[in-house]
Amino acid sequence: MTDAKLEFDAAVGAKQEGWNRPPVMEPSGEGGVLELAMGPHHPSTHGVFRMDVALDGERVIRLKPVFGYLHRNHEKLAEGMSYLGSMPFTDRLDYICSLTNNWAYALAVEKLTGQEVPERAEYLRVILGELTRVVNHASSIGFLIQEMGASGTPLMYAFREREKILDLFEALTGARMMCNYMRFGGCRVDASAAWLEATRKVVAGLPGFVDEFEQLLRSNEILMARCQGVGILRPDLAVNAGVTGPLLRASGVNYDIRKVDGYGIYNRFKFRVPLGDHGDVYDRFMIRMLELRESIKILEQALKEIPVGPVMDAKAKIRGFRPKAGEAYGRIEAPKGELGFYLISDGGPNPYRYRVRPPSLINLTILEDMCLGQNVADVVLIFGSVDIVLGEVDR
Amino acid sequence: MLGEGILKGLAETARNFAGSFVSAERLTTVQYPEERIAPIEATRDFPFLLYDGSDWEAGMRCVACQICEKECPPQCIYIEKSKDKKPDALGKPQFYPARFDIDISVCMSCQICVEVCPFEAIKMDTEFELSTTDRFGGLLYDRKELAKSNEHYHKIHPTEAAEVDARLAEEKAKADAKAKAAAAAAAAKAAAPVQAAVQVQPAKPVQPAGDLTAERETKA
Amino acid sequence: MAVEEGLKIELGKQGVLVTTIEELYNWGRRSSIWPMQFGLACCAIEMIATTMARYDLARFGAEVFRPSPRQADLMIISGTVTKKMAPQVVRLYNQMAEPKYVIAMGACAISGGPFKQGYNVLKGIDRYIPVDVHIPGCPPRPEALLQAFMTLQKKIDAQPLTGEGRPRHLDAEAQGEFPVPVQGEHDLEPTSNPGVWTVPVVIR
Amino acid sequence: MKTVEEIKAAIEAAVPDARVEIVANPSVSGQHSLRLTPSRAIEVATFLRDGLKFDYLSNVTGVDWPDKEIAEKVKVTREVTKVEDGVEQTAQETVEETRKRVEPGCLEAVYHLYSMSLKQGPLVLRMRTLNRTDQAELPSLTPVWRSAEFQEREIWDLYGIVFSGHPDLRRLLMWDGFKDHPMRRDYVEPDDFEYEPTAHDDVLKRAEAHRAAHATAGAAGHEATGGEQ
Amino acid sequence: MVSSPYFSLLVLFVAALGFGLAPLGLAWLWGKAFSPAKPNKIKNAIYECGLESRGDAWVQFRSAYYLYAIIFLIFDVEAVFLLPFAVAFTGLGAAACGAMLVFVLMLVEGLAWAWGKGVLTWA
Amino acid sequence: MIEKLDQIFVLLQQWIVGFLPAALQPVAGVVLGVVAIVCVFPGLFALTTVLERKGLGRIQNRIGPNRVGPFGFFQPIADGIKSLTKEDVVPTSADAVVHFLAPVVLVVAVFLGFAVLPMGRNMVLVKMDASLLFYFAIGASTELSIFMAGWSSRNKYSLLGAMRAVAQMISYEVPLLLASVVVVMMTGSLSLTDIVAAQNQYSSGFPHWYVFTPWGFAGFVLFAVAGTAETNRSPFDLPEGESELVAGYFTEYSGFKFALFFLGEYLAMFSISALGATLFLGGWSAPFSFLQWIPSWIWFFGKVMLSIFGFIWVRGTLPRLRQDQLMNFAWKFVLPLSLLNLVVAGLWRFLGVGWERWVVCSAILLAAYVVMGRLGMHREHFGPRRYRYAE
Repeated sequence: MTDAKLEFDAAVGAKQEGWNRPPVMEPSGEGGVLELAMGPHHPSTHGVFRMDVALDGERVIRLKPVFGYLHRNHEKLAEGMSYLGSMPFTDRLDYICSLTNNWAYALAVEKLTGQEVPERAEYLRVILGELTRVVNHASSIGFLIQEMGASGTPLMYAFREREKILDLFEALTGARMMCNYMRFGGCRVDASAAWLEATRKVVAGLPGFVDEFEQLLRSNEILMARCQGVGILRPDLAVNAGVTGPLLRASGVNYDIRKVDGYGIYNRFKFRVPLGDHGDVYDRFMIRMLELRESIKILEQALKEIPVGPVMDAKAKIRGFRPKAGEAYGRIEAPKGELGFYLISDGGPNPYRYRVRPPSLINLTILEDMCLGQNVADVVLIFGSVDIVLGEVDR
Repeated sequence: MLGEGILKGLAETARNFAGSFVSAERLTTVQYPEERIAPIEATRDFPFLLYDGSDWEAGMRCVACQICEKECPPQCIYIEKSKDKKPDALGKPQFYPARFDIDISVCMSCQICVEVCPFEAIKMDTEFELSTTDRFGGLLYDRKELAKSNEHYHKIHPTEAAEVDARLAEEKAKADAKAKAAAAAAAAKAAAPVQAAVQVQPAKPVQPAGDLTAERETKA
Repeated sequence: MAVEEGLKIELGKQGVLVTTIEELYNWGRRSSIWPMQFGLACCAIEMIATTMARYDLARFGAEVFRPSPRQADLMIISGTVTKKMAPQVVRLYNQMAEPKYVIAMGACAISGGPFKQGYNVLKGIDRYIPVDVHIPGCPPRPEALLQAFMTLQKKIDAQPLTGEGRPRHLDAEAQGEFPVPVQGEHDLEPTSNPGVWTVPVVIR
Repeated sequence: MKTVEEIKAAIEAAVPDARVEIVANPSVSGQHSLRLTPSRAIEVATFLRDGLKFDYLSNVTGVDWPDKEIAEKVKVTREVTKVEDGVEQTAQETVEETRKRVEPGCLEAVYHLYSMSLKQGPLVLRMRTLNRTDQAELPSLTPVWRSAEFQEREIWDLYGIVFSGHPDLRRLLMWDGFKDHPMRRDYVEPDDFEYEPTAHDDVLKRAEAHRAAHATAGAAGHEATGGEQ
Repeated sequence: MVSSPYFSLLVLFVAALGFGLAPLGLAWLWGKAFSPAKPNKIKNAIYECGLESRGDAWVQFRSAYYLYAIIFLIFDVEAVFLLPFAVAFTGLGAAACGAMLVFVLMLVEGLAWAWGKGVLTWA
Repeated sequence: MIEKLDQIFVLLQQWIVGFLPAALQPVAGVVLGVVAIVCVFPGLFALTTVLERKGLGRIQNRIGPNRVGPFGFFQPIADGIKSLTKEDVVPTSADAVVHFLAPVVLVVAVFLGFAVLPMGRNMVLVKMDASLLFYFAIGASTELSIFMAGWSSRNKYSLLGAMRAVAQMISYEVPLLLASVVVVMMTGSLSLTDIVAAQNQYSSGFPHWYVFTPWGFAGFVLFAVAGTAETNRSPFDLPEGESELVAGYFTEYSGFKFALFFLGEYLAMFSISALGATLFLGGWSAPFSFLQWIPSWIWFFGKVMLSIFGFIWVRGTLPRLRQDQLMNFAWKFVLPLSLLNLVVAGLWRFLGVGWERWVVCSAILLAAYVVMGRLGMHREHFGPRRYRYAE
């Protein structure tokens, strides 16, 4: 590949006036402009999302995302119920990775109250969080290839592994998807030795699965032809637009909250952050693939080192939980990017303000920039490579 | 060379195709109505009300304290407290739910009702085959439909049920001891910590189900 | 007498014929239910999981998820229907060719579920379109969807081809159009379709 | 990382009339915030981005602080005219009386900033509108940080803060014809909650009100279909 | 007439037409007898992702679409010229084949020209 | 006996015809042949849909349809009944006549292609000298029906799908034809029967199939690629590309009209497979001389099913291309290579019978393939990448 490598120099910053708007594209005038609504019921929008697209031939000259088809008033509901009551609702935000949502919320509340989390619980959180990342990245790759028209085979393989991991979630937390597992100051139940053993077994099988995935996809010419050079995101724009997660790292920006904040006990583990040089769909796909391997490394370390001990802060209260007045913003590196919770407490049993900082929504900010000038078929791919879940976009 | 990756991919799918005829790893389908996935003990679906003994009405542990009703995040529990009291398992007169409805068309299976219940009266069932064509009749469970015996509980969550039983037995013993040594309150107080130190042994799972059965051992 | 006998036999034969056609018709329909590719929220992931290797909805001949409503027989409403989405759901249901079925998968689709107190959440899709099978759960397990599928198959099996109890799509008189609600200034208008939904009374 | 005080000083040095105020956060998180004056917000934001390298705006959200009714006891001294012994006299008298005053509410926008290049954060910025109805306008920071685009649209949608200078201020989550701002604390939910089998008191009350309203409207089809004892 | 190959083709044509039309007719009959069609305004509107369709689908298409058709025509016609040559190939001498090579090269040249002109760039 | 088994259908036809008066016999023979075609291939279609669903299932670690009838083999019957009784929706704004005609035209066009395919020894409906030409002429009319379908629906997705389909199909028509010309050059005949006869020879047990020569192999690969594109199968299934075009040109079709499109697509797949087998894989001839006792029609259908399996396998593995890449691939890769293949075939004849021609022809084709592949990847800016890590 010979084209210019994208360089990221955060020190330069953005100085041009109005540079951060998507350019306005004029139709070529060779034919009519076709206005097409993709969504809300569209096979490739991962649910109920709509893109109003204007096409000049097959080239996209305008694209406006329309949200809100899954706006379930999560924030409003949370302001009307106890802190604990919102925990199961966080499961339903990004419904592929419920455990990281739990974690982010628990982290924000712990920031607000200053509760301590026992060591074993921290390890369990890391294990579950990384398993969730494996599930998310594998299925997001699967969905991406599905959108490319691979009649579901990679998705099936991804879901085959997902089932194994969901069995683990179910055995520990009682539910496949909506785990509702973490609590303020720890985790709800402890993992048995048998569970840890089963997890080790599943984790031992994961590298084989990633090998299979890479064999199937990595050097596939069709995939490379479709993905490379498509939907390029400049790093300076990515930073300015608040893009986070694999999408940002594919653009070459080294920013992983696990490293930056070192929340939980992440600074104890050895892992690397893969970075892309082109910021296109292929880089995003590969960054997820490589992050799968890093997650497996973290899992192996965590499963080796997990200590015995309690999983709940002894002082933690389940009923009658009333944090002191104040506010806190807690964030984690969820599989899709920075997932933050912003809480304002007025000292009552319910949060006064409860806000989710959804990575999926904010990552979509640059959707139009990435799609302009591309083919309609690429829109679907670019959209898939952003990896969103509507539950989180619309909340 | 062009086409190499495509051939690699074809080889991979061919391996899976051939493997599906010989290895269970490559043919993961569980043919649902006939075959079932080994039940996982911790599974939760919808809540039920526990009763002891054989009479669901008399043995119901619920004392209609309405904590679960208040804590339930989607507000799907409706309880009416009884006017009178009936003796509970410990022989103490207690209120009981004159009405206890759970709208499972709303319930989100979050288990918070179980967590907050101080009486071990509400637990999670594993039954999931509940689809119905009857919107209003089929999805509102009253206390009779919700009541399930302790044996049922032991069947679906053996480890957890044994723990709960042990805990209840302990409480009952404590209560008995209290009653017996009503005169010597200090002695009773001294006896309690000794009993509390008794380790609860986890029961063996009834149905071994793969690697994931043994679950939720005694809390350390 | 003889004439009557003959007539009876003739009628019986016709009855047999109708029964056979009915059985064949129902068998064909229930063995080839193609769902519409349509996911709304959390439950959609479990719906996808149902089609995946472990549960394999394909065994029932139903893995042909059609993206176009014209070719689909079944709408699986898998997830929360918001007021912003409801008109689209109703329109899509209208655009499906008869016979068509609806499975309301999960608490949200049945009643709004845990989100029912939200201002933008429709309190059950059965306010606007007739639902055939309800699956409680949040989300229901994939097996629960399979079981609902079999419940639907049973329902189809029991549908007579002629006579009083015949299903809606065989009845020329029955309603064929389900009005699409309009998004008003504060709420959907109307808030329900009285032809499909009547409010049960809560007496306390 | 610099403390809030240092940042405040730096801002005031760079933008002389910025008038930044520190809002202390009493909770253990220690995330204190800076309240900006809306009129100078863009300059301050640009300085934060370019000067202090807060290149990444993570979270933008609105908070509604409704009008508060404050009841306080005030000692009031007033002149009382008394007729004493047939002579009219003016005397000073001090009485304690309870007064109610309404402290006008406001809408607040909160911005959480991080620095990706320096790996620092968070810095919390806040801005307040003058009131909740006719003067709910704030400058948009979207020209400075693109990530505010959708989040400010969402705040306009749910809280009704008008962000001047926003390139595309339309509703984000609700439909276009929608009139209310539902995240406000005084939002009245639409009357569509008429049926719930496990209705609790307030819900039940609403359901009854709904039924009454619709019965008088003569709506057919609301007959009892049983299902309940 | 019967021995002509076109008679067989005619029979096949009729049979194929019947094969296409018969089930459609049967479906129509079924609709008449049991399952009445229920057309309505919403159902018979154009499907567009669940929204009401805006704008017409029949817009003017770009000329690039038609250029392909023209190139195709050229190549198809020229390829047809190749067929008689191909049939006779086994009996042809080197000189005749050389002449045909020139013809093929002209095809190649045409392709190169179109390529160079950017006609072969889609969209 | 074996002879008889080989000719069983021919004999059967003669036997049945024998009952009729002599005047009717030729007509009856034709009718019987037509009836056989009209019955066998739709039957094969039904079988293939199940096999495809099961095969895809196996590739994806699952079972596939197995509950409708024994092993799920009644699935297509159920699908048929369902489609037959499903309501037929025609949008108000659509062009109703064209909308109705499109699927019928498709079915008729693909059926006509079967007329000239030799399905066994002496088993061809129409003995025509220019049968290959006839096949291509008929094959081109499927494009018409697809455009009719897409245009008449007045749906944006349909129209885009139809535009794509036409562009794609005409683009691959040319390489398809050129890849077949090679065979004509070597056989010296446009008759498919002759082409098979030319390949039905054996030297030391091995057949003279064209696929076993360098130019034949190249021709076969090019034919397979172009044929896949002609039939809109994965990875060239853009016209019905679900991910962006919903269901492509048949978005607005329901009921049995939709089923007819499905049928048409599969029949086209059979017919292109059969043509490929006839041109390059020796048609109905056995792969080894000692296997000649197995009836010819078994070999023919075996080869067709094998190529169907290939279609399924490819479908289960590959994602689809983008429209411009697809067009580029046709015009800038497949077409030049098939032109080169013509030249190589000429060389083959003039290089004599020795081993040199094998080396020279293979080398030219291989080199051209590698160089053009490299150039193509370079031009389209894609290739393997390496990644860096931050600690």
